[in-house]
Amino acid sequence: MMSQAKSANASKRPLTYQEVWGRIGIYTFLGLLALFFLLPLYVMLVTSFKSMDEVRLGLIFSLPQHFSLDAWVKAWTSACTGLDCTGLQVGFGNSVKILVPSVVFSILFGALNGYALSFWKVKGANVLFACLLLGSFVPYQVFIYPLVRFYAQTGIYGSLPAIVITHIIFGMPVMTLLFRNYYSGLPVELFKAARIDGAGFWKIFISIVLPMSVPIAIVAVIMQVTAIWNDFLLGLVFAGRDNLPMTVQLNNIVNTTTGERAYNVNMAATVLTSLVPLTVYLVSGRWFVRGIASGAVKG
Amino acid sequence: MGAELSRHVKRNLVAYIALLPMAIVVIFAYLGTMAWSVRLSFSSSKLLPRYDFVGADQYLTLFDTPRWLTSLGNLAVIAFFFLLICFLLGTLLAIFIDQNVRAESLFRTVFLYPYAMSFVVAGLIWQWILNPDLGIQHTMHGFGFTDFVLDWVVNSEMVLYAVILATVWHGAGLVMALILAGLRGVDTEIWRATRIDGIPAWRVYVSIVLPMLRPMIITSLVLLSISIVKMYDVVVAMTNGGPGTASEVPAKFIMDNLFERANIGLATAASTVMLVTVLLVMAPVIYSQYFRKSGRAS
Amino acid sequence: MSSVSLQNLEISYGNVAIVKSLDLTIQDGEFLVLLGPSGCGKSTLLSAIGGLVDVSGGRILFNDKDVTWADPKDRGIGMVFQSYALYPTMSVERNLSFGLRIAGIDRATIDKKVKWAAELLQITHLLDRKPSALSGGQRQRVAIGRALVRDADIFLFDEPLSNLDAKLRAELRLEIKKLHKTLKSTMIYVTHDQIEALTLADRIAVMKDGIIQQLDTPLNVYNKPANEFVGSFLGSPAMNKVEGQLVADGDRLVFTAGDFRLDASHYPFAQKVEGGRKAVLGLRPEHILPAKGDAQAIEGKVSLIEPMGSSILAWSNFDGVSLSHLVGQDDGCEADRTFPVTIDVQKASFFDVETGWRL
Amino acid sequence: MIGMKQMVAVSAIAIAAATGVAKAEEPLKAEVIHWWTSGGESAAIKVFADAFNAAGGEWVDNAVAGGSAARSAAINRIVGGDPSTAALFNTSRQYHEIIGEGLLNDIDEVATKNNWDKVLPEPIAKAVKVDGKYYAAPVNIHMPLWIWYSNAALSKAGVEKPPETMDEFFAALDKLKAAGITPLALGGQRWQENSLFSAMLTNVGGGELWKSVYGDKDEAAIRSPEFRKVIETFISLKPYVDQASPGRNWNDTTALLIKDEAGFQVMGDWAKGEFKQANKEIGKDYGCIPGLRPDSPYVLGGDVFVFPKTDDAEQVKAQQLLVETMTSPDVQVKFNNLKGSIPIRADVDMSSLDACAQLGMKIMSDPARQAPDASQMMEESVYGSVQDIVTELWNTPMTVDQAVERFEKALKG
Repeated sequence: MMSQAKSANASKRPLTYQEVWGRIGIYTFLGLLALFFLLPLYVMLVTSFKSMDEVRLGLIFSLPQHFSLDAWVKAWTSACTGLDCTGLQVGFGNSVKILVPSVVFSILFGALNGYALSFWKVKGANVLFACLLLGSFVPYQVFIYPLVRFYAQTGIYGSLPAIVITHIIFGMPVMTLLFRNYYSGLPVELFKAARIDGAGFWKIFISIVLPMSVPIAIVAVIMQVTAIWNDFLLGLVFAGRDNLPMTVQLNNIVNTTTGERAYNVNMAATVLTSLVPLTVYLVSGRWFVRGIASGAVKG
Repeated sequence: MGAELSRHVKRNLVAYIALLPMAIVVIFAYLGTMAWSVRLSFSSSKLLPRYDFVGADQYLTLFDTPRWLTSLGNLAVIAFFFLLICFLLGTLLAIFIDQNVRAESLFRTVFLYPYAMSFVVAGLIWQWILNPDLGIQHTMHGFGFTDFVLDWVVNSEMVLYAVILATVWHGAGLVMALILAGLRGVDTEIWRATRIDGIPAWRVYVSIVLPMLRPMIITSLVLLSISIVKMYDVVVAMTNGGPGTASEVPAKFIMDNLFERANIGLATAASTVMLVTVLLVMAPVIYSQYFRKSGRAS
Repeated sequence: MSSVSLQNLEISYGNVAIVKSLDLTIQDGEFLVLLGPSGCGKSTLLSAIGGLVDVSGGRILFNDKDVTWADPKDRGIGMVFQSYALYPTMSVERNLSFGLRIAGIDRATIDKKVKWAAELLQITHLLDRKPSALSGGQRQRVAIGRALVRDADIFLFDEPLSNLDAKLRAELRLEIKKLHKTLKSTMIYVTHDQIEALTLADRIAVMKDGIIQQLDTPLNVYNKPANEFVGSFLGSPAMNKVEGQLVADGDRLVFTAGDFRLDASHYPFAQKVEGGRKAVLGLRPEHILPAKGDAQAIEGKVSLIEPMGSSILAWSNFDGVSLSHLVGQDDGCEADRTFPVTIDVQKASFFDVETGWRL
Repeated sequence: MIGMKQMVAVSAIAIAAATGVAKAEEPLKAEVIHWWTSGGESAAIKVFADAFNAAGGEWVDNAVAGGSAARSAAINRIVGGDPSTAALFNTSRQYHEIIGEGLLNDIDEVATKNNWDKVLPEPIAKAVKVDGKYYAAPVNIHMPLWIWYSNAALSKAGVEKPPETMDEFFAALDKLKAAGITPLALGGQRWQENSLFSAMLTNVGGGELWKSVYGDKDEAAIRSPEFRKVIETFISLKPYVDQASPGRNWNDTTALLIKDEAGFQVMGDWAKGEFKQANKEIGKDYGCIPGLRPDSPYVLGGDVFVFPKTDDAEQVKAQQLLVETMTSPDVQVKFNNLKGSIPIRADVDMSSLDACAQLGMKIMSDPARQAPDASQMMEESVYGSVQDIVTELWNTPMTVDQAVERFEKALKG
């Protein structure tokens, strides 16, 4: 790219005056924006390491004078939801329980739909897909009541399957879009060759298409982990009492409006709750860009 | 024709079966609930659904409700600025990061991490930072700059921009990732050609590269638009619609009427209006972007 | 081994007819080339033969057995694609054996067949590699190998050499020809490259707009093009075309275009042609020969010469008609000079002005 | 999952059948959905839980922060056919439609036994009684319109004694403003602005206007000069509120009084909890004013538990045991002391209640001053529109005429 060509030259000859200023400009721009983006995280972290006495001083940007992990311990082990004072740890387990099957199945369905849509001729499939895409613009709230009634009738209301199915339903538009676009970038000859080799629908999907989906699957995992882990509303409504996700507990801790607000515990709880998607981003951020570049959004 | 159709179905039977879950989801979960919600918008439902028919009463009430009209206006303002700023900022970030900078992955992570946080967190933390009693203004006053004013969250005139700030912080990284991915896919020969022609870099981006990234741009706009239409959590966490009704949004109006105010009829009328609006705005976009090209042979 | 018969075949996408009521019979062991410009429907037709595209009318018979709606895997075919279409996540060995494994064939047989195909194509040393680690030529060999191991009766080639450079293309062309000689299978080969068509084919089917224009041996297609399209599509340098009139001069027919005249009385007309008929003269450059003192020689003024290595292509003006013709390096043809030639009217073609069909 | 559930159910029956009497000794399980998640609230609900457990039950706690989140969770589970044993609602019309659908069990049996007709204040009884049957168990009475003040702030501004009339109130506000203290602490959230307006309606307009505007939705009352005066007074309070008010939580607002940075706050009696937690004493550090006219109405809000329909005899038993324990006098006193509210029945020992609560109990004993909360007098959708008007009135330059017109439209709607 231009920049690479530029820097290749740069290594051979000294930078011109203009180029030096250009580099300074670039780093200043990126640096300032990085500060802006990091500000909230900074506030969350320093607050979570303060004691309540320090929080009451109201200096949210100052570093903690007495570094303390108490808020974190409290958020994890003993923050209360009503009479239940076991912190976020229970919700963490529940969130994982919801997350894993929801992510796996929503991605599998997305891949399957994308594959069937882009390689197989199914009459009316594109119309269905268009409806699905439009559906993704409708606020969740509209779906909740009928889904409650539906689950109630099938007898799975308030259970793990209910919340997993719900996540599959709401993840389907974007997941299908993602995989469909990725697959339309693959050569159709591959599919033809496999057909001649005698592979059927499932064999092609499992042996050829799925192994080629790694880049886009990473994008899908990142998006779904973020969406499902951060969900509060659906978890609260559908998961049932025994499976309430971590975000519901976070809400209970943060949104309790009586008594003094333990901002340090709130912030620790917030960071703790965001830890899973954050980790996923940190670990696989580079593949995210690569995955998208691999054709996820070629349209 | 009939025989041919059945032969076609038979040959592709497995594909039909495989798409069955999607068909069920679309027909029941999406179309079904939409139809149900449209139906209820013509009823007098309050806390629980009722299946009577009251004509367009709910719609008349809806468009006679100042808060709903405010919500729609706010959504338009948010949509415009959020899309514009998110897009410009995300694109600039991507272009700058693409200049072969050191610590590229660090910058990328910094700009992308807010997307991993929930909207609730985004709203809460920015509410806190912008709160005049606690955040930046308070700190500046502490330094002696007592004339410094940053009161967006408590100022009816500016509160929408506070919401936009928080959402831009949340979403700009996604645009950056998408555009960056697009830039990485641009043919190097294009850069060589423009250098030979002596075209300045900014011109190349504006006139040549960005038009090439059209699919990326559309996808990022579609993803951002989805979050605009559904915008709820961030507003609740940040301003709860206030001061007054200055930062109300349609999804919150629907939610409040659905649950807090036990007014399903009005809520479904509002969501029907949203649905039709989305349909009118998004259908052409979705069609031109994803369906214009004829399907491929298989 | 197998013969292929297409009867009244129709293929369409939506409302667009790609192939229109096509009849074609390919003999057992024949090498048939489908030749035509891109978009003429030849690849679609090949896909239909392979069962990869649903036909909208007509029948496909293999050895008199109706396979119109049979699954691709049940047709006994092997297919090679322009883009190689190798499975990127599998090694060469697994690429070759994939079909056999699906068919549930035992390990020993698979190994034997893979070994045989790999040796035949000289890719034994590549078996453990992934396709991404192969060169273009190697990939295409693997793709051919994948068709080979299937014991196919019919091989379908979809522009298999188009993505290769000229040298490799010639090399693999020869390889395919040898393969056909060894295997004696029926092969159907789609290309837009006339050299491939002429060198490989037993018969060539020239297609345009979903219709076969001519189906004949390479020599006949080249020398006696059935219409103007076939005449100009084949041959490099391209055929000269002159629009004019056939007029009766006594009992002879003479082609005239302005001052240009050519005696057509020795031309083997396929039908009775009356004088005064408008016609297009098709004349290949190599059929306009340097005159060696013949009485019938005509003189042209050379305007431009293009050296082509073994010979020279000259552009000359003959009585107001510009024609390209081949001359030898030593024939002393130079620009801005005159040069005498004779025209072999027996090897020329006349086409109807309206329909373009050969007269 | 379904399979699992059935398996469990089947095996439970099998065990019960095998052991015979074992089932009778099982504690009555009761799952309770509520939104009391803060420290003080948790302590309060623990009183219920302990009492219920002591009476042979097993309290299963299901707390969801946020009233509307908890209520919609409860309603969703009711229509989803998987209801909890009991669910918390406000003393309002929130649950009346569910009763209409036949989705709640009545608790008439316990109510009759305990003579609720006599014991409960009329507005409360009215709120929980539908078609002659009791459908909800009230557990506390909140007066949402107390006026709190900081003693230190007042004396610093030279206010001699807490105001007893509107005029004195405004005089005090002016003095506070002159002294550089925020005169009126307000959390700029819809419901808090609305409390302030209600306080003006009850104190400027009086009990009759309160009932005729919000209760009877009387056109003449809405258009009356008295109601206009209420609106004007409300608007005239704007200059006394600090700039950082919008969006502030009520407890952060109370903290301004605790820190003596503000003079007054209109807030429910739950604010006592904040003062208490900050080790402030009634009388010494802060005080409570029930109203700014001698006959100011005492607005009765509060919380109730409802009991979703179930055919399970064990569950019905659990529900009745819940009602019984939660409304018993001892538990009432203990609970309300922690909750900051006052007991639902007058036949309790008041001695352990704090000064403000005792004052409240005294006023409430006069039926003429009892007034139902606004949410009990209109449907939630109407009340929602009213709240929208109030918040816009506060935050935009709406004229009195426009306000009157909109009130009329919303209330008559």
